[in-house]
Amino acid sequence: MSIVFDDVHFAYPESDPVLRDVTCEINSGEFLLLTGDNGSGKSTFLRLLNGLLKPSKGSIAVEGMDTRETATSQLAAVVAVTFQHPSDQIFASTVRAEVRFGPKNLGRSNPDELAEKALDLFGLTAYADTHPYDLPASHRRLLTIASAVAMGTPYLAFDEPSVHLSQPERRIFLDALEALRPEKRTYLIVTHDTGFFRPLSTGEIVFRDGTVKRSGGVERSS
Amino acid sequence: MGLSISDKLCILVFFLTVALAAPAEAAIVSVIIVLLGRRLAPPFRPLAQASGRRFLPVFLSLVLLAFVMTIVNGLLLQEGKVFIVAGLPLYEAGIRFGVKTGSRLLLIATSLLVFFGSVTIPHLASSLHRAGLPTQIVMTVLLTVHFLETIPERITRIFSAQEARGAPVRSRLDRRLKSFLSILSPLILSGIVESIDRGTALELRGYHAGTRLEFEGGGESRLSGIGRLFIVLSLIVIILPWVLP
Amino acid sequence: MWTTIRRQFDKEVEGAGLPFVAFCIALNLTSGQLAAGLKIPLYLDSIGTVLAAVLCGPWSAIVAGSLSNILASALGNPAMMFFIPVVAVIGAFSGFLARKGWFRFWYLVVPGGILQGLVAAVVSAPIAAYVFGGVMLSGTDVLVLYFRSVGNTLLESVFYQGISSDPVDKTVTYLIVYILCRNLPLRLLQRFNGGNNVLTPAMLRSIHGS
Amino acid sequence: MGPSVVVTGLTFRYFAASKPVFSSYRVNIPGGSRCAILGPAGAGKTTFLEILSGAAASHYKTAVAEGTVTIGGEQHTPIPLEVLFPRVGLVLQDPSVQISGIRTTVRSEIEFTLENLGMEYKARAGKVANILERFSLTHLANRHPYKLSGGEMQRVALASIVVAEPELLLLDEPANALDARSRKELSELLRLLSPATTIVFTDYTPEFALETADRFILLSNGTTRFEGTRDEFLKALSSLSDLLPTEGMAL
Repeated sequence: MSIVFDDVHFAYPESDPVLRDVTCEINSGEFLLLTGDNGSGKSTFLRLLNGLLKPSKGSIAVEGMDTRETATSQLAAVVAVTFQHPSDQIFASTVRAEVRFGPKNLGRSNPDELAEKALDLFGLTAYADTHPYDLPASHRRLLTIASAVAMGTPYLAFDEPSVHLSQPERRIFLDALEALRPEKRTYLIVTHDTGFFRPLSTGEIVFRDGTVKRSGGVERSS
Repeated sequence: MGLSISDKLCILVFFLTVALAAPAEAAIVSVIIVLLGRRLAPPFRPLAQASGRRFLPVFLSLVLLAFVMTIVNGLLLQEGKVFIVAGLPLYEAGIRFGVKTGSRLLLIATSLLVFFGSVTIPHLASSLHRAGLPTQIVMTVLLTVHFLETIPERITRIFSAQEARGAPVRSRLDRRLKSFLSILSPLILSGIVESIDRGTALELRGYHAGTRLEFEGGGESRLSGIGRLFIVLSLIVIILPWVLP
Repeated sequence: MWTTIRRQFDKEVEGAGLPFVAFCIALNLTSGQLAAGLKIPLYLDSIGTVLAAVLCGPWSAIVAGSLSNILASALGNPAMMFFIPVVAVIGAFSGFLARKGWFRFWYLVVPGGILQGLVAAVVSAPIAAYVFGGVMLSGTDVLVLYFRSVGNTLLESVFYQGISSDPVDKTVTYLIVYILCRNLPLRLLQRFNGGNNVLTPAMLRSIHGS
Repeated sequence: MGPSVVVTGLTFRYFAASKPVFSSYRVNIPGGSRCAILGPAGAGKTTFLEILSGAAASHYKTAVAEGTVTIGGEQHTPIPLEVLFPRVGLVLQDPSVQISGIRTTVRSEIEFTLENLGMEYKARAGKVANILERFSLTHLANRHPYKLSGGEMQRVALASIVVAEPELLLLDEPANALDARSRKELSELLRLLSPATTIVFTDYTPEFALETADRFILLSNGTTRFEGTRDEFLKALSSLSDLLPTEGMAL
């Protein structure tokens, strides 16, 4: 079980390529940090994972599914992605409803169970009936992470999840990741805050000038 | 030839008057004059490439609208002589109505298009401010322009975020309406929060209703001889039908 | 009278209102496109106007609606200029209903939306008939053609077309605005002059205790 | 010297029926100091700044407050009821929101503040030129305020408040989104402003505060967990790691 990038190029219309010659494999159970300067293609990489963007050349196989031929809603059942701005997704009037949105969309058999578990992991149970906008901003970020975790996907990809988290939330986040360890999910974390995630990471993908270099973990080339 | 925004407004008013008060023939001639003006008079050339590119499709769709209007009314307003064109019975009264309405609409729309293509909204708003448009309205327009610049990108981001959570974007109508809400709600919620913060920021910088502000840009807004000439011409167009038998 | 209107408007937008009215205009200009993009067969281009009416008041909504249409025509859709009277009436009418408390309960919102649709149809019919000759180059033209072909006058046909589509559109718009305002956290809601237009007596009690 | 801020018996609720953000809170910020208010999210830091600026009472009409807030000898009971600008200036967290969006150059953006205060053109020009110079913005004066880097935008936002010469300057998480270099520049600017201006700013990590402040308050759930000087704060820091991140800091 893996995600395989095979010679992937990506460019937005009428502009220079953001990613070139990306060939790498992400194996089940890894905890990868995606690092590199702003604009080096990390966020694009996340959008390619769940088919929001399609490669201009080359192919990406997520658990054997070619992202060019698979609907995002189908890929979303395998890869959960959070983006940088919590305000881009929060729309429900309670924290609980927000967390349940993902698993319900995906037609999971136990959305309530998944949601309650994620709320509990991220210390949000006490706020379950609160309006998301009544939470402090950093709890809202935890809420988007909890929403992704609740989707029950084998792969989780977060874009700068630790930014603007104050100390208690940082602790909650680490504890939650620790508690999720037995589930053996695969993590891809775009971050500048490498010191924070280093203890958990099994490897790193470094982005530079549109190319990637993978280190650590099991690197298998085809 | 330098024209202030006030002059341009007077010229716009003249063509609108022609559209509303003059016969259809005058309107058709005026459309051609407006089109020529857009090509030949530097002050009326489109400012931005985007508005230049948009002009032709919008103009052609307006011509099509006028044409369809003529045919439809020709078919349905069944009075007067009948012409058989391509097997369709077209009535004179209907065609007259269609041509008259169509050419008016075409003139109004074309002159608006040309006018707005040759000014920017912030410049227009600040010139009108000098002519007495309330500060609050100018502020609202400028803030709208600011929001309009950021909203499309925000919608794209929201779209991605919700699609990544499996929101149904391409399915049955009721579910599409639901996903419309799942995009609109974050947009409006974050928009409300941002508006409140912006309102707070304005107030924290001493802004209040009745503040006297100066808005830059728009250049000279005084009326020149050309503007006055067109006001007189507009008046003539209004009066003429009453004087002539 | 002009100063009275201005003072009313200033009162409605006191605090957060001015940027909010601007946001509502931007929302009007984009929500219609968004609905079209999702192939929803409704206009949904007055959500911002109604939102301004509920959270600020009628004058803000009239300003929001009118400026929306002026900007829409400036941005390449000149036909919108002719419908300024329609959006101004929508703003005034929904502001009036909001003040009367019609946005507090869904069972008032639905009839409110239907009434709003009728009002909009009455105001837009003469414009659609005499300015556009009953042709808008959109799907609704078929309806106008049908009504005319069975013997109605142009004005009647345009009006019938209006009352067959506007009430649905405005009811959905009203419901969307109602749901959105209902789901606003109190802390944001109370920042608006029209916050009380949404709060039910029960909600007010929960705020003020007792 | 900037005014002192004395708060006694402050209780503040957003709604009569809601949980208080502060209850019988008291704090004393000496005049002319650069005071950092630290603490995790939800501790009440932003609310505290809003109360001092007058925004809290004027914007939250449902809010209920008790106590006394004294700014430079001027007593407000219970809290300032209207925005105290230009005596007190508050710089909001997000510079892209603070910048008005209605001006197309940095210069006119800063001038906007003075226009609001009803200042004549001649008086404005000199003040704006002076503040541009002091904030190293002169070379950006004709640029669009939204087409600047994060650090530059933060400086414009700050300049647009400081140009009104507030005696008490409040900043909400000013270092939040800045890289190391911009943070240093900001720290430098703030140090130059005091002691003529009393400065109070918030943050949830201690780095920027340690570079900038001479007075430290740690807030948690609306109560003071720590209050003291730089040296005292450094000594106490290791015992505060439940509220402040200390890893990776060279102490």
